[in-house]
Amino acid sequence: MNAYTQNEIMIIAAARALRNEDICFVGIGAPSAACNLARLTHAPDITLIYESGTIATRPDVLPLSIGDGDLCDTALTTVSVPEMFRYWLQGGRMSVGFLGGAQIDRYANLNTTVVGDYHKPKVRLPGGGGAPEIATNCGEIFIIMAMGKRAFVETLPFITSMGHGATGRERRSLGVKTKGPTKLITDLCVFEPDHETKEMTVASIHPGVTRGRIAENCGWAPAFAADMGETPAPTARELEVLRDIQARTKAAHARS
Amino acid sequence: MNAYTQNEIMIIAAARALRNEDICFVGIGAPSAACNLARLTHAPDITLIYESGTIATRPDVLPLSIGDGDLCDTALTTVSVPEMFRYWLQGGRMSVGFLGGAQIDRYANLNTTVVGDYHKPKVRLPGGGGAPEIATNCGEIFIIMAMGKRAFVETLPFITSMGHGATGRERRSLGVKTKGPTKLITDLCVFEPDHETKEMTVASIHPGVTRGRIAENCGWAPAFAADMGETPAPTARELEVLRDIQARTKAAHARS
Amino acid sequence: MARFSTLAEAVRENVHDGDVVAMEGFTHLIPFAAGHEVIRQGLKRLTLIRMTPDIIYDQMIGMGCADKLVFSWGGNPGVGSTHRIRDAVENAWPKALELEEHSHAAMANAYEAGAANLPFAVLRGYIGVDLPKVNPRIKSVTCPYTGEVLATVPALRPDVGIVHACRADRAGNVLIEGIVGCQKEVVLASKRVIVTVEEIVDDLGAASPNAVVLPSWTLGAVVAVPGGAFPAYAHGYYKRANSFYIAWDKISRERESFLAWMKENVLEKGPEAFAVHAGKRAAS
Amino acid sequence: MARFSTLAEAVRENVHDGDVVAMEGFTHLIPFAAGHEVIRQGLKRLTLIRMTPDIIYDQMIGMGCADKLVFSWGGNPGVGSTHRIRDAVENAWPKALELEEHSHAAMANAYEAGAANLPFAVLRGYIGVDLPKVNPRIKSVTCPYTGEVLATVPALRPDVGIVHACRADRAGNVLIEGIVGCQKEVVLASKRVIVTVEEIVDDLGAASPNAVVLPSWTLGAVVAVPGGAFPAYAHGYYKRANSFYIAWDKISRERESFLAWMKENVLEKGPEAFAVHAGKRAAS
Repeated sequence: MNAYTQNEIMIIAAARALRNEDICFVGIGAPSAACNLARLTHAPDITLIYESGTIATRPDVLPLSIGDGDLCDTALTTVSVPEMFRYWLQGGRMSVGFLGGAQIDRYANLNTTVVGDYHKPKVRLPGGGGAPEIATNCGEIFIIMAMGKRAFVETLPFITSMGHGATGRERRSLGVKTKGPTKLITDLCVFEPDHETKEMTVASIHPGVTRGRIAENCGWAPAFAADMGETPAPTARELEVLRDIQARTKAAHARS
Repeated sequence: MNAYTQNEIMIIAAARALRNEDICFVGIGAPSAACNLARLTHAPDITLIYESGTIATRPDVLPLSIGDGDLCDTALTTVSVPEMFRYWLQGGRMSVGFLGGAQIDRYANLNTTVVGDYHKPKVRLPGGGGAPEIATNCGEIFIIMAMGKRAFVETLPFITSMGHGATGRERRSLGVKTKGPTKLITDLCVFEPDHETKEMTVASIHPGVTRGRIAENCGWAPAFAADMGETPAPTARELEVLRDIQARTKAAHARS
Repeated sequence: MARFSTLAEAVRENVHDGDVVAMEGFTHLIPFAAGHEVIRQGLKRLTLIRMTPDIIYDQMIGMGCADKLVFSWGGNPGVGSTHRIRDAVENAWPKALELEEHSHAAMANAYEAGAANLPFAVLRGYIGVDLPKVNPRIKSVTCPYTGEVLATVPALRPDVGIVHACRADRAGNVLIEGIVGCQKEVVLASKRVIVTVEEIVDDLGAASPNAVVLPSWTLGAVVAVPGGAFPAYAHGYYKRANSFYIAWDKISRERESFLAWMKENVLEKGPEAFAVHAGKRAAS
Repeated sequence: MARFSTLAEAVRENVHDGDVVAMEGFTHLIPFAAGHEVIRQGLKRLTLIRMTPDIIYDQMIGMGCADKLVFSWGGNPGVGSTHRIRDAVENAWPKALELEEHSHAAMANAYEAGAANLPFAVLRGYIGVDLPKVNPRIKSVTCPYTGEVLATVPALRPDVGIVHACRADRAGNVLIEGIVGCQKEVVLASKRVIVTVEEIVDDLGAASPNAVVLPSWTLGAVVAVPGGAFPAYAHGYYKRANSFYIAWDKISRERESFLAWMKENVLEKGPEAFAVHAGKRAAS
């Protein structure tokens, strides 16, 4: 078996969730790594779109920002930001939106706005950016986040983007027809929503991880699916491609 | 004195109304001839914009349609039609809109929609196209039309685009801040709105034309301004440039 | 994802009797070849949408394809009337034609709203004019900040959008250059899309990173029809046949001459007949 | 009509204490040189608008230029926090900062509405989230056709819009290529406009008829500031200095190191200091 870090299996498991035919709206950071890994392995024709307006981009290194020059240079075409949000995101063109977040709750609602009171914040986070509309306008949502009790919380101080809502029933009651978060990929396991309650439920555990370790790193008592399986370990090829692009990225960012 | 036709003095008088610094939204036909004549004579830097999206175009021949290839080939840039109507026309970027029409009333309201009842028309005309919004979103409006009792009518069957409204007071009452029609250039004379009533009033008569001839070709009793003057006759240079572009245009349209 | 096909297949699979069909191209890149195929397949009861229903819709309406026309300016540009449309409106020949009439600004905004997946568009328009009196689809909203009342039109979401473009690459991505009109909006607003192109190439050769490119997965059928925009034009390929627009006035003025022309040039021909117009490239 | 001037003149004539100022550039073409000039001229009480208030607004807010920030994502992209903005929000240093917070979609639509001379924008957004509870500017309208309730935001109409672009021609027409962001919208939405460019050339060299060109008469001051987007980048000129973005995290973390850096690199420098970054062209 190949040695790998928990961060590596998280990105690799996330990449596997993507399909060759997906049109994916890519968040920066871990989502971008997962999406490009998918493109460089099992999903060579996947269409990656960044909110900077770059459509069908094929960056050689991972961008540091959402609008690095490499994204435009390798794109099929680049549109304005208003057009990106109006015609492409709101237009319902994305099959998947890939998000990260600072905090998440059991219904996969996300907070990237504030810790503490909004008007007197303990910690002021970056804000929502594209996430509020990505969450409702993409066909489904994949979320990638490392577990920990400060990140996986019982109650969010602020809902920046809606997952399945405060009770798991809000998408339907608000008339939202897209699926919302169908996968939450972490460093320890993969969650999927329960069919009935929409609570994010552990669907597969990464090799060597215990239920106890997942529970210790979760701010609520996590549910485990009856048919829960084990996440397949990263293959040598997946690790090689991931490490290769990360090394190229590090070298490129140090140079520029 | 140079021999000229009434149509020629109409186009030349219309061209003179334009200023070098104008940003002009150009209607097809006689307006297009007048605008390009202005550009080729006293207003070399005038910006001509056609609703096809071509900005700052400098066609070598007069286009037959609003979107001939020559307009794009000689433009500074070409934008989409939705952008043209949203950012450029509605955005308030045009100092002048230049319109023609099938029928006009004393307040310079225009009809290009129907003669007779809208639902059972005697004659179905082309419709408004860009005119309804040109009429209110441009800084001011110049209209070019040959006189005649079927064109200059007491009551319009249909208001396609607003001039000064049914009573001359509608622009203000509807909250429209642009000036509306400030010049109506015909083959016999030039009308301008009366300061008080906004009724289109003869401001200058073309050389050799009588008040009687104007009245005979007008469906209402036209008012003549107290300080009415005579339209200066076309200069040799104006006639030469106009005839030259018309000849080039005719040759080009026969060829293509 | 775009599928390459023949024009006959593309129309057969995507256009059905009674559909709402938008064929766009603002003077430039008008999908004439596709319009002729719709006529040849004898499609009926269409609602035809087009900002400028010029010769292409004159032909389709004259051949009885449509029950309704949604438009903002109907005429033969720079020449005069579209006689077949007038004959349908004034005399119900070959059948009655319902009109839904807008301004250009409203139509452009309605396509834009369709592409943006909004149910309606807001514009500063239709002020002091009669069209809202005869078109009940024109309504208004009040700005929640200023109290200003603005006009609205419903978004256009055609069943089928049909456009002609410069070229496609082998993956089915399509480039449009020059007067781009509202083609991008029509494609993105429509449920199904047919694009005819001048040629299919290895590399689109888009000269600017911001060129108007429609990705393959926004399209349905892609069909190579060289010359397919004639008598309109294709930027970089061939010029507008202004002389044909002038000639059409005479052809279309009488029912008999119109029908004879359609029989000879449409019913008895196929899309390959357009290729001769693409051949004028060198001369343009 | 655009007027060529120096950066100091352009800022002096167009930006005043208390103005509403939008400086845009979505990662690409961020007007850093202009931001530094605003700091040097000691402008105060500005309302700063920007979708992504990253290092440029971290610097301006850290130097006390602003009373209010209108934004949708505030951070150092891919690196972490904008420490000076956080210090202003969390500790009112150097002064309190009021926030008006939106989503990207809402901001983009608000600029679009500003460019289109509409008082508000409609979007299918803000569904099921908390931002409308804390931002009273987010309201709604009901579609007059479907009854659907949609979110609205007021149009953005800044007093001054400031952008950086690739190049201008000698008439003052400006070309933007690559990631064009919302620069066109900001320029068209603003009452006064300053554009800094990499170079002034005889011919824009726009490769496509549909390239993003801002005509001279939509602009105010045009100023050549080679390298003026550093540490952001200019398509075709120089690359993004990702290493500077990473370094800024340390520089900006403490007030002292921030002030020392600003003194040495902004207060004691001028726009000509950016030229060294343009010089990297060959290497990119």
